[in-house]
Amino acid sequence: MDKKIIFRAENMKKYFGATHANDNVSIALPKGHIRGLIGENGSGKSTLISMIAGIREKDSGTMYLNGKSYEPKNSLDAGKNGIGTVVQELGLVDGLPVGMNLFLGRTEKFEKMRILDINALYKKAEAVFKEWGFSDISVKQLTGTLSVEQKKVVELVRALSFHPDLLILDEITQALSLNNREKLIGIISQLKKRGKAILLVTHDIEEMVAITDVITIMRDGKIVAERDSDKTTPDEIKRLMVGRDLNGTYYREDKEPSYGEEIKLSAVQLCEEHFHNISFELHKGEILGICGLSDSGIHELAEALFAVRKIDSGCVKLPKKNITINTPKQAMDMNMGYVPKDRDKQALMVNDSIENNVSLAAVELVKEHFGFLSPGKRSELSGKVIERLMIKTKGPNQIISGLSGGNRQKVNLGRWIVQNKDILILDCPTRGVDIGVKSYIYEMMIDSKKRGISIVLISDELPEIIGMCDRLMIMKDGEVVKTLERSTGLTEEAIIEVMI
Amino acid sequence: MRRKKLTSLFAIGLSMVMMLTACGSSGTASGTAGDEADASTVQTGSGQEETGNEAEESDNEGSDTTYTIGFNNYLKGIYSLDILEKNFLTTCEALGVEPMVVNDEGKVENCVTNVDNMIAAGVDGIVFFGISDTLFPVVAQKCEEAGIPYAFFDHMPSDDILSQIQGNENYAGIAATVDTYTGNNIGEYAAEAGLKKAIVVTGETTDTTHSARTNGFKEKFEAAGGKVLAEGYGTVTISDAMQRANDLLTAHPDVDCVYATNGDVGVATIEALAKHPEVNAKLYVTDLDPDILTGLEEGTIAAANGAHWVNIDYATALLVNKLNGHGITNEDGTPARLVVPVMTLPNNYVDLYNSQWIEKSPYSTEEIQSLVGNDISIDDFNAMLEDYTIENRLQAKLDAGEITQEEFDAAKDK
Amino acid sequence: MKKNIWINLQRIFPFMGLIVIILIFTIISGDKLWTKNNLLSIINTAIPICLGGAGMIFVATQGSTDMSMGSLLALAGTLGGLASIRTGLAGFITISLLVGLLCGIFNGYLLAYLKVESLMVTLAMLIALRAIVSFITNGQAVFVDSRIIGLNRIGIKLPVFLVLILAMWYIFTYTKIGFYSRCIGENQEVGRFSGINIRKYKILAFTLSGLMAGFVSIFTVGKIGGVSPNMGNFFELQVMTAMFVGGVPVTGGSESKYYKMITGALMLAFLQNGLTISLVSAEIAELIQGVILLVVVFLEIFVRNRFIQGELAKEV
Amino acid sequence: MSNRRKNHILTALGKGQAQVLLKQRITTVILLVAIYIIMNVISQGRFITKSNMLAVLSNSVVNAFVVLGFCFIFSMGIIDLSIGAIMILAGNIGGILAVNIGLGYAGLIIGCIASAVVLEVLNLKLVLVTKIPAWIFGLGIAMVYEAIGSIYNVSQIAKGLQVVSLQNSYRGLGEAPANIIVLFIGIIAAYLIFNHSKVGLGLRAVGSNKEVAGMMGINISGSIIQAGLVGGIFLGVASAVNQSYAGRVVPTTGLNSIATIFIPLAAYLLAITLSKVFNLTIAAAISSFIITSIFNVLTIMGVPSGTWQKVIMGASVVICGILSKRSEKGVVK
Repeated sequence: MDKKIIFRAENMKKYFGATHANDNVSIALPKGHIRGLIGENGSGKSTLISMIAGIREKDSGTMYLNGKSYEPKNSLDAGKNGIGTVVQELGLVDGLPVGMNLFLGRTEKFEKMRILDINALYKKAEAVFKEWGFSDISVKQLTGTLSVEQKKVVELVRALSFHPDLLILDEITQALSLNNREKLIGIISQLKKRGKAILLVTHDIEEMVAITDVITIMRDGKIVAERDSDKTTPDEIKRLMVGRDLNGTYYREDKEPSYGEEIKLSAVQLCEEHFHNISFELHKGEILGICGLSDSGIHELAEALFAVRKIDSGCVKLPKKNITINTPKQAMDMNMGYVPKDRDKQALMVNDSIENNVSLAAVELVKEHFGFLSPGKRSELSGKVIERLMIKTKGPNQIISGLSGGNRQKVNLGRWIVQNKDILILDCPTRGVDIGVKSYIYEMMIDSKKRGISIVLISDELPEIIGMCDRLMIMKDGEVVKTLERSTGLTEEAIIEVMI
Repeated sequence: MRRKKLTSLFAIGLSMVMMLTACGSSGTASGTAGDEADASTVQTGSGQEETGNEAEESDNEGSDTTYTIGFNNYLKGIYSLDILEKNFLTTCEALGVEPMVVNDEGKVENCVTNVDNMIAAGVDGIVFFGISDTLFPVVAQKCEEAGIPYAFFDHMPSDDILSQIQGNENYAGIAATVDTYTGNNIGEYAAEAGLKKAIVVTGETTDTTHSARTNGFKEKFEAAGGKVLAEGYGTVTISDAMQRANDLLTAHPDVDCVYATNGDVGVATIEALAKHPEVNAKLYVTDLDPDILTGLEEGTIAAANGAHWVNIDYATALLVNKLNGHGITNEDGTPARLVVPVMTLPNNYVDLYNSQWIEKSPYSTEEIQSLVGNDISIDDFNAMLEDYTIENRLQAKLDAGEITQEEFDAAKDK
Repeated sequence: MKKNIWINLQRIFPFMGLIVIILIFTIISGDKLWTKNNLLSIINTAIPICLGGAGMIFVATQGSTDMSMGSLLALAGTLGGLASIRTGLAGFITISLLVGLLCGIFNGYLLAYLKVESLMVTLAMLIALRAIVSFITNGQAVFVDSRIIGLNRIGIKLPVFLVLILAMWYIFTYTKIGFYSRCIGENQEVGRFSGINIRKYKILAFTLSGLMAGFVSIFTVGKIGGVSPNMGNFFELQVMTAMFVGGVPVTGGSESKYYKMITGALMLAFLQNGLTISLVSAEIAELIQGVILLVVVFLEIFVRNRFIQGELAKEV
Repeated sequence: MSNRRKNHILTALGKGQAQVLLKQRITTVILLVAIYIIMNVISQGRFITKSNMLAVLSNSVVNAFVVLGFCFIFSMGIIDLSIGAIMILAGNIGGILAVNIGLGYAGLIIGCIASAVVLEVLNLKLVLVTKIPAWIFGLGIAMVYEAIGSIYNVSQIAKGLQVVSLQNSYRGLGEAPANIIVLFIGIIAAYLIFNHSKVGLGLRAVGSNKEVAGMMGINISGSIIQAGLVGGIFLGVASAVNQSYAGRVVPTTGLNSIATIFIPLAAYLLAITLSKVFNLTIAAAISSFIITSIFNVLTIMGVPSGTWQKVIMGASVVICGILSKRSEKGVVK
């Protein structure tokens, strides 16, 4: 490594209680280098990043930036030192306009005698957005009114506005539309040319292999390997991450559609702001995939199927029982289950116990006479979930926030699985979970299918859709543009072409 | 880090100081509590009501035993109620009894709870202020059950209620002002002055004192051919009352009479009137507190009345007599019912009133003591009540050497 | 061995404040605290707070605020009292409860359907309902039947109280209503995605709160011997103090436990009674009450953060 | 909807935001003016007169300052219920300095502001250090402050006196035009601090999202203390004006001081709903004026005070709440 090292961390250690989140981690990033950092959930990569970004304090270890000792006090300090970060933990202040968010904590240059020159601030902010090619966001707009993607863009621009020597991006690409993703990749290569370093985290292994120069793989708080991106394969990286061989693929092995004749659920002419005239039928034992870009209306459709979202016209029917689903409660009573997209904000009470979270989805199941929610049944049921999905926990009273992302998702999914629901609506069930859990979730899906359970799988991950579904519907701008049957001929390229 | 430590030290220090103040005062309180315990054991030792009287009489013989008398302040921070408390404390000192004061914090429920608490704390008797008529039978019953004597002060319930209580064994009597009379008094006074259109600035609708005064005023004023154009109810804080008076004066600029039903409201009304030069009205106020006296002196108030809250002196005396086994009764044999007259203060006596009523106590220790004894009857009380006029009280003060003849004469001639 | 101490300490920990207060007053007040009369007095103080708390905890656990309880109590009592003049005891109870119920539903409706913030709605109700009471009573007290006053006798009150408090405990701890309320307080969005009819349960919480205000009004009318326009003044603040001191979080959620509310109510009752019977002068009593409340809450938080959580974390 | 289209609309919204806001402002103002004119007609022209409007404005000054104080303190997510007690104490301390010590206006103003600031900052500091939830802390400390005031009151009563009264001196601050001038200075100061100062930025950032603001390098405790300091100054001014206006402020007990902030609290909540159209600080002044007007116009119209006036006020608050929620779908809390 004869190139000049921009950033170096040595022997980083971090404990959470008894958990060794980072154990003697050392990493060095030279100039003009794009580094990928990958590992399962709980492998310690987020911890490492947050220590570099100044969000968490390290327990021990040393960091050097441009040869000098580097001890960030907070994210702002990191930025001032030349490390810009877009991290999951960090966000934006919803109650402030975009421009103020951009310069929050470093407004000194707009101040005179503690009075802020707001106009100068906005002008500067606008210039910064323009500089990086994101001029379509108004700097005076209240941040709370932005979409998730727009917020990520603001975060990215804020990180870039520090003119960082090291840019850290933690799972940002998933939130971006294809258009902005391309822009981002452009920015990354531009920075590389200018001799900056980039540290990139994503679960999309293919993407990572394509973009980065070197990939560092972490497991159990340690760095287990470093591989040059052009000399490695996604399979090797997967193996290194999990620490064992994953037998080939974890998707379905059959290549033919297979499902029963009976129609379990039919959607008739569903219309809403985000989608129009959606009709389809879901058969017994079928996995129906719905894919599209994030803003194509797929997530809204999922909400509408479970009646969480009010539709303007059309209806969701259960033909056999001749019932129209109007409320989520009715859907639950009719043996439907729903795994929403945002696990921590929509699905789970993160500050509550596993038991309560499981019971929440199964209130009718644990209810006895006089509305008695039997504690015995509740703990039995949650015990079942823990056992069946092999959730790593102290017990049913464990608070969700103490679980890793993968285990949280297991709770989220497991509470429906153990109830033997007829219909499952799964919205991005594998988002943000590591490969181990991912393959486990696929196993559960295949198992459910075998037992005749019908599944609607909503996802923007194409390999997953191709690998799992009997039929798949591709949505674009709120409309179904194409429906395909499962076959060997399905390729990502073909689907992408329709999607965009 | 260091600053943080300093702040926490400061916080701890502060709470320590607070705790110390707290412990200090509770320490003294527990001291008196210990003293009281003796008295209460005597009391509880006497057991049943029948024997209770005998025990009390024997207490009386061994006159060194001090009684503890409970008193409820409905809401600390209201001047008139606080003055009642002050007079109670002076009377207790004069009569050699130990006071126990509770604060009902402006909650009706607490009036009852605190009677329970006082009984539990082992008081020998209770003088009770009933903010609501409904409280009288309830408190009477509680005291009867506990076997302790009780008297009422300041607020006079309806005759109906009183008759329910009068037969009770431990009931010592009542000394109160009738708020309706207070209002009547001003109403008549204003009507005599030839005033025709009035507004009333008053306190909360939920406070019977204020509504009774308002209604009393209205009754007499309208009977004499006047008209009450509006009544301004609301909180009694000066700023709120000022706003209220202001609005009322804007609405009715043609009034010639304004009645403010208590001291603070009166002060506020003076201010409001000053801001409405177009209104030409005479102001009448109930309650003789220092600010009102100033107003009288300056002529911004036409007249003010009040009883200077001496009713508590009488009520306490009634109770102590009862404790001594010598209940004061009316001529018909029922426990004493004393109506404390309202006096209207002409502005020439303001100075002397200030020095003799406000700064000192209206009654001397000897005078209060003269109300307690085995030979005292209702007539003695009534005689003293009849004597409760400005001139007679000042004469008494003169005789006692509290004021000089010159001062008295100067005031008379003003 | 050491582990057990910490676990046991954690178990009695929520009651530590109560124990401390009882100990302080047992020492200061001498033997007066533990006399029969005084205990009855404490029970009498605690009963309305517990009952009010039993209703309000549903609202609090959803993260809302109910400021209107005191005024609502007064209105329920007043209308009930007026009704009782013609219809007697049965009418009194029915009307009181009905008024509580309907006002609760109204509060809930404004909150759930018209999306007005709970603090705003109930603050407006606090002012408006009290004004209506003033209007109805015209500032005067209203007398009621002696049988109604008799309802306040401990022989009747205590069993009714126990039944109610147990029923509410059951509803709060073991039924969907309580469970969903905790969920709404924890994360309303999760609740919506889990099929909870948020509006329904918000209205239900305020309804229960109103209904309990109705029950409290029945005893309050009995306690003060009739209807006084002033009754229930600041009752809501007392109930809130009890709940929050007991450890119910202001933001609601799964940490809202029924026993915390009861503990808080008892703490308040012992504190107020203890200060009075210890013959502390009234203004000092308020000072001490404030300081003790703050110190107790602080110690609870401090000890929990500093010792118990630390020890438990190490144990894992 | 395509991404591009959505972005386009949002951009339009951003650029057109000023116009939309202006339109909303004009509508609101027209609506308010219309209501005032209707009220004036109903009250036969006695409502909108120069002297009456001046009186209403003058009467709303204290509430306006209290609400401005709330804007700084409550916006941090700290609902401090002891503010009523603080104001009573501050007023009395100011009064003592002005009259008993003989420092005059300087004593009154400095005494009020200094004590309000010290007590409020002390509150916030203790909340931060002890981590007691602000609600319960406010209740507890209100008892302490009330008791301190009450001890002073009792000592005065024992001497046959009442708590300090300004009598006829130093009353100018509470009267027009001085109080109205002070009000306008206050509103401008609040506006500048809230929108154009570092304190305001920190306050808004922390009030909206504590965690993120902290990670972005905003000193959270520092911001809270600074906001409390500014809020304390406004509360202090409110106490000074009130003391000068009323002459005497009597300490109360049993948490009755909390009742004194109910009306300003209603005005504050109203201001929050209006803040979608106006800047929060301006909205604070407007809503205090509206609430004062309600009582004024109802009195003029002969609506019984204490009963129906309060019912109507309660109803107006709720209706304003409903209207503001109808105009915007997003729920703030």
